[in-house]
Amino acid sequence: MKLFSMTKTIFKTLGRGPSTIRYPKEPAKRYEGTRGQVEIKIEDCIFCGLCSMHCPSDAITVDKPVKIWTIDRFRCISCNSCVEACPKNCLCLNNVYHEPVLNGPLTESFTGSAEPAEVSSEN
Amino acid sequence: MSYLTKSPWIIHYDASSCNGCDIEVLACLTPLYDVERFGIINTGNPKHADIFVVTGSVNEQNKEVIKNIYNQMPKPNVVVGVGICACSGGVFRECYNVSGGVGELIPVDVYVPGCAARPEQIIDGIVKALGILDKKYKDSKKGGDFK
Amino acid sequence: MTIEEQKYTDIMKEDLLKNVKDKCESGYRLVQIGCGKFGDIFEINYSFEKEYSFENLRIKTTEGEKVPSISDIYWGSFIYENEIHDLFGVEVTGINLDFKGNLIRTTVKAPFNVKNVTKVKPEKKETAEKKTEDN
Amino acid sequence: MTFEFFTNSSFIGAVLFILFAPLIGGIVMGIDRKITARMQGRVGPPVLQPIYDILKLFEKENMVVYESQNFWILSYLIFIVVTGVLFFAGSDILLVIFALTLAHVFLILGAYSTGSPYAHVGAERELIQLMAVEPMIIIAAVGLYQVTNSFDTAGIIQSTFAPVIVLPGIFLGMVYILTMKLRKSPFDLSTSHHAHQELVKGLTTEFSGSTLGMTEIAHLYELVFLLGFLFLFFGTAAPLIGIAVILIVYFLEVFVDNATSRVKWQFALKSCWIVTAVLGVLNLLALYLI
Amino acid sequence: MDLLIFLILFPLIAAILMLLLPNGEIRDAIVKIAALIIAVSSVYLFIETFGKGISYVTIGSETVGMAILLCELVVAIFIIAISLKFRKYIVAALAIVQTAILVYAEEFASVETGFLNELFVDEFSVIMALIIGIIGSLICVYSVGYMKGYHEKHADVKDNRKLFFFVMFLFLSAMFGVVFSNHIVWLFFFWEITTLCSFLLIGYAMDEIAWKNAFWALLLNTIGGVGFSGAILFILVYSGNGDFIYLNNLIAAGPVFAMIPAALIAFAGLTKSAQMPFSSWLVGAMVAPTPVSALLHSSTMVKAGVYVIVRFAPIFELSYIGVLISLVGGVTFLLASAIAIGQSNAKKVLAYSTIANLGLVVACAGIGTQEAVWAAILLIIFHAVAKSLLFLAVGSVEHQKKSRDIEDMSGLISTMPKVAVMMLIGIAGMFLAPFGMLISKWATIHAFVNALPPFGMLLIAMIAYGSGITVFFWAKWMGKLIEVKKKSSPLKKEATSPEMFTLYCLTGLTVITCLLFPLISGFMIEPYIVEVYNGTVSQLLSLNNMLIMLMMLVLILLLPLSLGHFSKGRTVVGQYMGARPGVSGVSFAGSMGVTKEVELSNYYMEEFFGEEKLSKTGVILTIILLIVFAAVIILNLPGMVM
Amino acid sequence: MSRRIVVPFGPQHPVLPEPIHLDLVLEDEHVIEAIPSIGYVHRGLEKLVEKRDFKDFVYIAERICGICSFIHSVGYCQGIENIMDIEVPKRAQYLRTIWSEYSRLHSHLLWLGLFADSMGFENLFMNSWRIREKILDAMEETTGGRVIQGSCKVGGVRRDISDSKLKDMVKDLDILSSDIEDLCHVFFDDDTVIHRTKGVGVISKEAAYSLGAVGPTARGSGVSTDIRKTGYVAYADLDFSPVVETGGDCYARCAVRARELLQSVDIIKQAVDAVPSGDIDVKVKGNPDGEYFSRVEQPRGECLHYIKANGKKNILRERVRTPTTANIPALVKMLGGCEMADVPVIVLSIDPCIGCAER
Ligand code: NFV
Ligand code: SF4
Ligand code: SF4
Ligand code: SF4
Repeated sequence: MKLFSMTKTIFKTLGRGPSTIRYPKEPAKRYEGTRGQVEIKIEDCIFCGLCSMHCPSDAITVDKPVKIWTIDRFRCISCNSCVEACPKNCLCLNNVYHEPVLNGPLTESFTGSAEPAEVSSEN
Repeated sequence: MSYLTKSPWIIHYDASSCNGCDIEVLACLTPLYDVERFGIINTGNPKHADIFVVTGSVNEQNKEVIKNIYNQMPKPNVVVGVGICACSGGVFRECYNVSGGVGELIPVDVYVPGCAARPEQIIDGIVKALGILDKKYKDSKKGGDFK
Repeated sequence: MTIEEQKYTDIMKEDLLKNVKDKCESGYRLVQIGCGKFGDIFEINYSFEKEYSFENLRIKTTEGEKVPSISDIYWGSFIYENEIHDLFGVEVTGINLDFKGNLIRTTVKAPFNVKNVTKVKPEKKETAEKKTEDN
Repeated sequence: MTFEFFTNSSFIGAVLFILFAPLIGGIVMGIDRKITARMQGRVGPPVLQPIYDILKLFEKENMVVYESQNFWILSYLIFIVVTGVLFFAGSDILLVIFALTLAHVFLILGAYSTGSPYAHVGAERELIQLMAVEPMIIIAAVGLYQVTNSFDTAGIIQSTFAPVIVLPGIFLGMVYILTMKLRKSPFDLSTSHHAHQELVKGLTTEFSGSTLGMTEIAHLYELVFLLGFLFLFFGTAAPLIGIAVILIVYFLEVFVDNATSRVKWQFALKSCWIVTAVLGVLNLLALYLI
Repeated sequence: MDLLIFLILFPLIAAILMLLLPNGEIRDAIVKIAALIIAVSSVYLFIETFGKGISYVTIGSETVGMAILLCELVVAIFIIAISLKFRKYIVAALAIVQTAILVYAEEFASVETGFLNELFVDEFSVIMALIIGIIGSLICVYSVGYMKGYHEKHADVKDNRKLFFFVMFLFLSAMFGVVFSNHIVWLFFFWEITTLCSFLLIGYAMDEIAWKNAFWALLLNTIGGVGFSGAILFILVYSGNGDFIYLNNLIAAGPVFAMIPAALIAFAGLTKSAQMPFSSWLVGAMVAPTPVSALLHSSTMVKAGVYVIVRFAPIFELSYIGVLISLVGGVTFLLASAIAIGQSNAKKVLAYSTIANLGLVVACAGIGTQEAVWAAILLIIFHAVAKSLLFLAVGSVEHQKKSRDIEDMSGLISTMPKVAVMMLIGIAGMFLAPFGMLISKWATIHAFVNALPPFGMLLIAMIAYGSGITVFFWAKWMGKLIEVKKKSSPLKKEATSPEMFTLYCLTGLTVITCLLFPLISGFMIEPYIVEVYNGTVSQLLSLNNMLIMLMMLVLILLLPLSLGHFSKGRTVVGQYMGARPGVSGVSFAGSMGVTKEVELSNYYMEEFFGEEKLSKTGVILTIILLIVFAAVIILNLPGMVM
Repeated sequence: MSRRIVVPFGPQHPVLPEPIHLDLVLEDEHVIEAIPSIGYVHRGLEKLVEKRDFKDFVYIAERICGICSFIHSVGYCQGIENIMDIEVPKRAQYLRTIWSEYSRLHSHLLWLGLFADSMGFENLFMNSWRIREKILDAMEETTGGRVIQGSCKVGGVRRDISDSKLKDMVKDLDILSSDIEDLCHVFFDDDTVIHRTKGVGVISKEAAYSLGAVGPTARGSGVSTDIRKTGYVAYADLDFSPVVETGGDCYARCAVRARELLQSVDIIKQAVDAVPSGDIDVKVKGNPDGEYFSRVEQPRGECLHYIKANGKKNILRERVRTPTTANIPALVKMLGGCEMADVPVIVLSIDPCIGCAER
């Protein structure tokens, strides 16, 4: 029918049932390769600052003297650039997205040589 | 719970985003994510909206627009900034025309970081916003802020 | 993979209209007009294409000089000319749809004309706040 | 078969309408949204969503451009209710139609009174819609009269046979009009339940909070009234068939809503008038032949 | 019943007085007093005759009869002379024809007419008299204020207010004459006077276009006059005796004899009530000062046209002539309404709506059933009240805003709240339930369903479409009035006090007639119908429905109280401007850096409702109908020869 | 007295996913005048080249726009590579081609949905976007990002796709194309769609050409221009011809895009069949020196990245001329004399991407 060309699609869709993922009841789709957040193995970091240099968004600051590696999650665009730049392979991108937060800025600092991570902003 | 949480209508405005977050917000409306499950409708009209979803950063021309939309939304309302552009200006933070995240202009209640933010994340953000909406409503009832 | 041949013709500003007219008459379409500031010189490229053959006319101009609009020849050129005016501060005369600096309003006037523009943070914030109060 | 306004049965009809129409309308609308969602491959909102929406609106701040807009909308709501009450109390159907027009004029004036460009265009379009549907409704009333010899809904509904048998054209015409009355695509010109495109929210652009809530309630009342109007074509002679047909018609409306794009006003007006002329007027004239 | 004579003569005397008095306070005062007297006496007439049914007055003097004939000749000569002077030869020719017919009929018809019961009064006449007496004189009062302003503004127009008021009162006098005459020649005489008066008033400005339109009106009305004199000729030639020259006898004679004269008079009525194809004169009459339009449209002139048609309605019941008349009315109603959509000139909208409403009256009268006549009379009443209110309100706005354009009335509610509210009531009176015109429309639909099938259904279709169209153009006007873009403080003085007084009165009347409508119907219209249809009337609108209407009306009157509630505690924000409002007013930051003011105009949809196209259609359709009409008459003629 | 209605259309408007403003002057609903204004999303990212290493700038280039992100990165990288005479491995070129076409599919489906929405056809919008999610899934699985893929870099690509995955993708596409065909059928045949699109916003072939329209906007008017035909990345090896329609109206533009969907599926299939094995990137040494106009075919048409560098780590000038910019003059012409209801349809018919246009 010319007038209701949509008919077929509509009934197909009706028959197939909703394609909705019932998130949050159901878990979200996730792929292995998804670029999520930057994680650091701070033990391996040598504070060379390459990651910071190559970060297109200036999300990383490396304070060499005091051995603090800081990332601003509100700036990170999950681009993988730092990961590629790191000579020690101590950075990686996981496949989990950051959850929404109530207020910023959202920086996380890691202090070198196995000291416990410290989170600056509540969340 | 107030009914506000059962029927939050949103208005979405693209400040200066790259469209990435933008289309992800739209994708939330579409079958795969279908936020209408929560009663969410994209109204496109500030006067009907409860949740202001902003993507992108603030620039010279759109700051009046954002302010105006915010001012035309009846209370109680919440603002959700989606994408790191809305959070901090993101990768464009240092562009001459970007003055930063939306928070510089209007009070933002929930930030959804990510570039681009995923639909699931946006849903999470809105769900989080509902709690705030409810709280704002209850507070206002106590305070008798508005009718 | 093929690499496109790059053709440039440097011309004088005075000859611009004549050359563009030639291009138009021989059936080229206007691809773009793009400006760049290198040193003190504004370099303006007029790109044309005809059957996948891509050619450029290039003129050079300096601060304060006026550039004639080609919108009489290519109606659609206004969009590029306004843009060049707004971003580089190059004055283009006789545009058919002259937005008078309102096509793209920027915080910094003619940002591409300024060396190393970064945002002038504190001062700009202040104006932003003042604006907000005005609203 | 004349109707007495203050008799028990009409009084009950009126009270039932006032009390339950929003609920029924809300549920119908909710199911509508659910089916729509399914047709789009989505899960859709809960069935009671329209009612939540309305309750929410009353929790919101009432933002106005001018205070007077609320007055018009209140009048709109009241007269939609009056329309339905008259209808379900068994009153003169022409009177019901006029009350409906009055109600809509109030809505339109409410939109005009805001002085806003989108509401203005919405109001103009609503007027066009009003103009497009009015002939059909009047003709339907006259057709029902011709068959049942009564202008009172109380009388019409007790007709000994279902009027639709001799009024098929008029019934179809009414179904056509219904799309416009329900503001469904392709005729959701002035405002729409979905995000409305070129007009933002058209008519209701400037309404917020309780004002918008009132228009939504009015929609629900109107929905029930319109379905009731369709039921007249079956009456007590064939009530079950009537209900079944109305359900089918409503499903079709949802389907059409999903299977068409919005048309332009020229087409809307023209098509409604032509449908009225072809299905309505010819049906009326044909009544003389039988 | 000297009162009848008084009502005819008193305005005449007042008129002559006007000619003598210079402009100034005294004249103004006298206008007001005279108006008051006319109004009071028409009310007195109502009280006097209440419940008495029909009564006749005999002058019985041949001299008066002769005088009337003489005056008739004078009028004719005047018309001929002035048309010759302005080289309007067709008008002159038509006037000559019509006078010749009349003289021939008077002199050579073989019957003695005698002088008996020349005047009469019944409920219908009283209703008409009330309309003329109250509304007509209110308009005269209004003119006092209006004309002063008019001349202040139109310096180029010669101040001829003496003549103006003379003609105004003369008009009232003639109208009383029309509605009280039982003798058809008398009726015709007064009829001609109204034609003349309207000619003079339309031409008041005496500029080119005023004259053009005045002559156009004259031309079309003399065509009707020819028809009218034809009717007289017919009566005198074909009737055995002179009895049928009396209206009551003619109507009592029934369709067998009366059909043809009734049809001819109805034809005259069609011209006078500006039905298509003759409607153009009424539109042209707009050039006159606004009170003139109000007078022509509401209480005089066009009402004379429908009056005679309604009078003869019983003759038309279930006849083809009647159907043809109805169809002319129906087509006029539909098309004139449609044309009104495309107009933005307030007076033009009003003019077309008048034409349309009269079309409805004519349609009802053509149907001729009891219900139809009932509806027709209701229509006449409500239309007169609401339309005069609207015209005068437009006139006052025009003084303030220097424009008659509806677009310029945008946000009137904020600048001229009082006039705007009254205008709103007037407009509501024209098309909304539970106000007057709508009650009438309702009655009309009831009447049409029982009309001669299948024409009844055709008329139903017309009214169905027409009422949709009506809603459109009135509602958009209302919208314009209340569409406030930016609040501004109201004017101190919205109009002169005579103007305001008149407006208040008419607004009151609009509401009161609606409230009292069951009484009007029960005590005035129904008895008349019982009388002419010799029998009982069926319940036209059930009591229930009237009660509901009243309740709705009360509800509407109460609803504004809610404004008080709504004025507290609302957050006021500006309009939605695509989120880019300008700094002030209803404006927005537009392209190229300019701040643009929002403009809001109504829709006119000229591709659908273009004046030219629709007029042409209407004229063609109605001319076809009239040709059929003429054919039917001619076919019936031989049978009549006795 | 004029009967004008002046309406601000945008920048915030539900039909516009992105801000653009029009001063609409109407009479009844006829558009008398429509003057656009843009600049609401201007960020000035071209200027960032002064701060970022040319290799890192690709992250910014792909954030010019989240819809045509991938092809932007291709355009940018290609420019740098050509200046520096880098020979990009064949496999990388093929992968770039495949992703480009995926990106086109995603963009066109997105557009079809928005276009349907602009004329009030909600179901069609939903169904288009439902299909689009499948494309996005494939994108995310292979590149790691749904809309910002970030898989193209100077000298090649970042991630490889395994051959088995490629096969699966083709299989999925086969299933998808039947859905796509159903949708296209609606766009081609449905009466109400035709009512809204046929004869609306007509622009003639000559006008389209001289106004410099590109992409589907030009092809809808019968101008056969498709930069893929210049044979960048792997297009030279693949067999396809530009989709051209001659109507010049919204319907034709819509038809072009709808047919391009199927064309893209076909190109992907060809590419998957022909993809060679090998490296996916080469090492990039040194800095670029020179200038290059790099042209790529975006979903919306020809996109031009002009790069000028002087051997430093920061290049001198990067100019992006996006297809939307080029189509704006045509849009202005189309809007004259339409109906208000057509405005969103016409605006969307050029598939405006303001993020691209203003950068
Ligand atoms: N296609 C595309 Fe772009 C680019 N370049 C265009 O205008 O989408 Ni955002
Ligand atoms: S590049 Fe790697 S090693 Fe160097 S500072 Fe960054 S994380 Fe540490
Ligand atoms: S992922 Fe990109 S943006 Fe984030 S820290 Fe690493 S380089 Fe910076
Ligand atoms: S956060 Fe990223 S994807 Fe989102 S708008 Fe900004 S640059 Fe685009």
